Amino acid sequence: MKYAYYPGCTAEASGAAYDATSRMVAKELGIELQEIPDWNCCGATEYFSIDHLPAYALVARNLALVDADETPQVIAPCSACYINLKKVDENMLKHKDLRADVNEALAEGGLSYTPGTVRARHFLDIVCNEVGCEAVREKSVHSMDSLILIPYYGCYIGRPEQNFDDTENPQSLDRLLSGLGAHVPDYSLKSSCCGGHMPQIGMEIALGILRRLLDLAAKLNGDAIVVPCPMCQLNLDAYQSYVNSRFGTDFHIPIVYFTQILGLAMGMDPSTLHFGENVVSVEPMLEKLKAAQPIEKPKKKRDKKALPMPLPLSQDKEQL
Amino acid sequence: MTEINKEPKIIGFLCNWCSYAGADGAGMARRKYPPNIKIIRVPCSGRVSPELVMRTFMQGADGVMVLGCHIGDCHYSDGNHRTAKRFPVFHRFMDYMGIDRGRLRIQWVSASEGLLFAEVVTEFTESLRNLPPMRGQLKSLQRHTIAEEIQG
Amino acid sequence: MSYDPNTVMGQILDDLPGGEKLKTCLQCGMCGGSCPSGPDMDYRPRKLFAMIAAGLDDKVLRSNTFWYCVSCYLCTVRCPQEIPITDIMYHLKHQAIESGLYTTDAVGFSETFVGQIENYGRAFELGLATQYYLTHHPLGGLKMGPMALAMMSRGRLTLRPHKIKNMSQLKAILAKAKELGAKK
Amino acid sequence: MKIGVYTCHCGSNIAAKVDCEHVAEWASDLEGVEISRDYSFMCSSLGQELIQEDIQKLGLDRVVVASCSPHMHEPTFRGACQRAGMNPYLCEMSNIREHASWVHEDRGEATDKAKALIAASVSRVRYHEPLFPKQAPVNDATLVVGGGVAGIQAALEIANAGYRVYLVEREPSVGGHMAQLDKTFPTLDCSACILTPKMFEAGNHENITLLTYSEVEKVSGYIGNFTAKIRVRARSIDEVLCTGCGLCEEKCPVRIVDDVFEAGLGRRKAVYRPFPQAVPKYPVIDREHCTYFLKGKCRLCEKVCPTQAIDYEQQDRVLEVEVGNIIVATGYDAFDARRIPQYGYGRYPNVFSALEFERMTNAAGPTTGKVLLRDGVSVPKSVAIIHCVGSRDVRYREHCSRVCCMYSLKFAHLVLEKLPGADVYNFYIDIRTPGKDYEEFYHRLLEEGTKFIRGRAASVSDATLGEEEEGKLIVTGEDTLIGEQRRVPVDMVVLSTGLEPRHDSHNVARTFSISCSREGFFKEKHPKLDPIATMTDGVFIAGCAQGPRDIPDTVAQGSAAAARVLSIIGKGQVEIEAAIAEVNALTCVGCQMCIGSCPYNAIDFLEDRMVAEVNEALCKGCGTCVAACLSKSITLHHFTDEQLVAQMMGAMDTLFALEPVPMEA
Repeated sequence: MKYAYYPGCTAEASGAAYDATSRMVAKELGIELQEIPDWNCCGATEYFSIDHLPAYALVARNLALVDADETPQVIAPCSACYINLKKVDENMLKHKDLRADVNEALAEGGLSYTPGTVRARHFLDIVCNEVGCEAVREKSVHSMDSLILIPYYGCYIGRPEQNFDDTENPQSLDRLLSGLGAHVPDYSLKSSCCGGHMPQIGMEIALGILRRLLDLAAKLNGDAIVVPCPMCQLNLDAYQSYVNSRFGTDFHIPIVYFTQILGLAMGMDPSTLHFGENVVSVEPMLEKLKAAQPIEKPKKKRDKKALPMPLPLSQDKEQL
Repeated sequence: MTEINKEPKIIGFLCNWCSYAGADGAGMARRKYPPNIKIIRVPCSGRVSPELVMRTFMQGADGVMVLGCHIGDCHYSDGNHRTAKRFPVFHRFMDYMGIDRGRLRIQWVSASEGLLFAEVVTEFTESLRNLPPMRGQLKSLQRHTIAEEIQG
Repeated sequence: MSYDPNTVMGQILDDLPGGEKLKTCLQCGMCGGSCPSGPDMDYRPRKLFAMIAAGLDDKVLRSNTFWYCVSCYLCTVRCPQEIPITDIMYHLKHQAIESGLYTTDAVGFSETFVGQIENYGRAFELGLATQYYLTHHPLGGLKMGPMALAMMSRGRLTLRPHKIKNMSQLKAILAKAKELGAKK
Repeated sequence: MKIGVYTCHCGSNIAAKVDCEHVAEWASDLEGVEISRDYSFMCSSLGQELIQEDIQKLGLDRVVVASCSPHMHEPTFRGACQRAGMNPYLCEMSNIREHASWVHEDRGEATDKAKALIAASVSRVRYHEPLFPKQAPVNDATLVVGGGVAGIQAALEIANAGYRVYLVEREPSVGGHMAQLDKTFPTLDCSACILTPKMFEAGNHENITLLTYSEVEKVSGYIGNFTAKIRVRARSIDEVLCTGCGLCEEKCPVRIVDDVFEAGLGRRKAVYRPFPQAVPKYPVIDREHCTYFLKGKCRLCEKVCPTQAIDYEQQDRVLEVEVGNIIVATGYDAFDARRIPQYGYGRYPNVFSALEFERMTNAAGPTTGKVLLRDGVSVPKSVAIIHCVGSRDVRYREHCSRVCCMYSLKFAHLVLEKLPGADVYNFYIDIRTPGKDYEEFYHRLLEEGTKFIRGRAASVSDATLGEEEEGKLIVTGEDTLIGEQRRVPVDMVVLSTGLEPRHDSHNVARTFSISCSREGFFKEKHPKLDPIATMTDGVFIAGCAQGPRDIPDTVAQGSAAAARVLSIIGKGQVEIEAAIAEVNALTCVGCQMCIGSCPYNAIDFLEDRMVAEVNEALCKGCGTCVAACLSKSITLHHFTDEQLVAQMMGAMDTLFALEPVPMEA
């Protein structure tokens, strides 16, 4: 499996751990990554709001730099990069005028892009749906059964439109982590927003949002929150102490990338998995993993008085 | 250079039960569409013989629409299955005659699809504007009087 | 009903694919109820849409609502009328800048960010933070100190910006795109 | 030939876009036109008299009325002609309202189009021939499909008039959704108390043949003379021997969740009656869950049955019944709230659907009428009711389900009645109370202290903050009246799920040759003036199968459908379509292409004469055979080649004549 690879700006700084472990995991899973030569920023959530067409041209330059014949799909580990690449490709395909304008701009740099030739994929999508949870499990050598892992997807898995996972209640990360043996509770805030750029423009709101996420994770006794997005990681990790001092809470929940968990499961040395870059220490989680005390899953006893509960839609065989 | 046809003339054969009612629905909802189509009511799209369509072209119609119920919803059980099978063959005949296939539109429009009807008619009318007038196309065209035409 | 193309509503209807759905807003409040940064907005999206419909353009463009939008798309996926709310927020930011009516300094963050991209081709987090805080929140920046320190000590903030190699190419592309965009 | 042309203004409906006076004047020059008039309302009695007078005084032999759709007024104008002594088939309509004035902006364009349509009709009507419909007797039995309150009402009305009714119900008992409800708004009378007597009457009426656990598989024929194939599924119970004592049900060891009658909130046995007042009283064995049918052993019910009524070998029966009319009253499906994940139904135990809550408050339901949380023990102190779940949302159902506001108010009342002091919140977009005494009920709820929050609830979640919220569900939303986000912690959430078409409504529509509207409810003949009839004569619709409505409206529709049927039965005769096909035996070459094309097998091949012949009783006049005939030997009366070609040419000639520029250089 060979894909083009778009690391995104965070790969060079705040999200270096994600980039590094993504590459390590990809190698182990037999995924060849071909980094886009001289890629540029995707504009994040800011550029589109300031100026429409340059934002499209900016992203399209990256798509134009992909050798579409060799790698018709591009992996982005960052959720924001992923939806920007996807949105630009899809809108250029849909809107003729946009396609013409963007290509006219690209031509100034000697480039062109035919929409539909490069499909953007999130790395989580590739791991869950191309490699498959089963194949990942086969590669894993350490069970995660001593850990309670909180799957936190953030906004862009399944939004703005349903793609590889559900809009409101995504499941791929849940399945991946349970497949590795971890205890994965139903984290109802799994696709809530992490605050995005709010720490920069409205700290009070950002802290409120983060507190809610951390509070529920703590209530579920999570040993770590597992994320597929560097923005979510940054906000939950770097501002956790701010939440504590603002609200008088005492959260110490490590925020780890799903690639780091995959690395652990596949037997990579923790010291190579960039845990040292976390602001909130990952040590307690790693200790627990070393001790390898499986968590006993509470047995479900049927309460005779209890009323029947509707099955989730996914388990209802009659609903197709 | 092809001549631009500003106002294409369109005859629509609409089945009474679905498409004609759908066209009524477009009216009840006041959905606007170009006035080029003139509707002729038939009991079923299966009633529309290729010959009838051909004669319509020969009278200088720039486009013909045959609209019926969706497959499975035919008022006459499966009369429209005949329509569905007949006209692909007729398209080949049109090729032979040198009539652009785009001049004949077969479409399923149900009684509740007034909006779809208006959309289809608008789109079809627009597409015909890009074709030259039929009348100029039929070099050998001899327009008969009604009586002559009916006598065959 | 048609709208004057010079109004906020008119511009959304004309420029934004799917923008015409704005006319179908039911004022149900699903967007406002779902918005993570709703509490600090001057008006929640629902109210903003009512104000747009009422033609209170000045008030609309001066509000902080769209600057506080975190682009989480929750309102968009939940809107019962399928109004592309997040895209409308982007559009309103654009309109606010064009008209010069914005009062919030959130625009500073976006502009700082964009300025970086135009100079380096990539985002440079430390530079972004310093530049943004120095110019917009000299005191707020102090509060960010501990976080920046923690990040830097873990190697997560680089001191120098990464610049792409072919900056001249990117600049040419962006310049052309701006020129084309301005024509519209 | 003397043709009269009548152009209708329809008030301003046509006249606003079509210059009717001008059109009428223009039409008077068309070939064969004796008189051309325009009039404000042709369908009025004065308008009709105008036509009648002209026929009699001027000796008209053809009439063209240019007005609305023939689906609207063709019977009207045909009737006028007939009263003046003219064969009704010599009248033709031009649709210049639905197909011209209502759909075109430009007055000139609409006027020109009207001219072309009228010219086409004038040209066509010259080739019309008088036709004489044959009469056929009406079978006075009626098939009613669906045993909810609409079907029961219709069946009783017809049966009480003295005619046979076959009442077919898919479930083991009649009663439908109404039987599941507890109280009915706004009077709060007990649903079972008012429905049970009607159910009993339907089950025991001498003129009603009740077929429960049955489905109609196929319908053929036409108004007055339908044949329906009904599959009566095996109950595995001998109805002659069974006394309905219920011992089998009591002893059955299998307990499964009852998704139908108890809406998933309660359980039932494998041999069961859905509820104690079920009609008929006989249980059924659910073969999908019965241990004997699954594993080959158990037979406990057989052992305990005092009358040896258990019959495991029973087979489905297929009945064929002949009826003159059909009423389809198949009801609705409740929206499945699991489709909206952010409301947490199926995720959080204490989120309930509306039907679950109905069963909960019902004294005969799983909690004997107590309002309890899912654990079956705890009593909620606060309840949030979320309106419009699945309704008024283009991603699910765009329509307003009409009953949810009112039943939500009823729920609020019931909570307050059963749990005084509880906090009840209604998250609503608009409170819609269009019914007698409905608004008054809303006012009563306001007095009772229900809290109303105007805003569609955004989400329900278990993400609580702080101790006082522990264990609660958090409902979030915008209170749009104060413009603030609200975060309401409650113990219980009830989702006011909307009404949607039956999941199989399209298949049912096909069975009865009727059609569905865009959203899937059955389509009526006319939304205002004929909401009961369908495009297929003799097939009527009633109740929620046609669209969401409450009980009084449903009952009214059931009665209305019965009235329509009774008027046809009372007449005793129906006219059989005269516009049918005929083979010209002189030119028929016997190729038999027509035979394969006929959807009704209505064409026979006469071996001796080597020609085809149309069976008049079976032909429905679709005309597919005409298009298939290679030797042009088949004529479809009233849609002959001559008529259609003349109509087409009339239009084309006018179009060319109206064209300002000459065509060819």
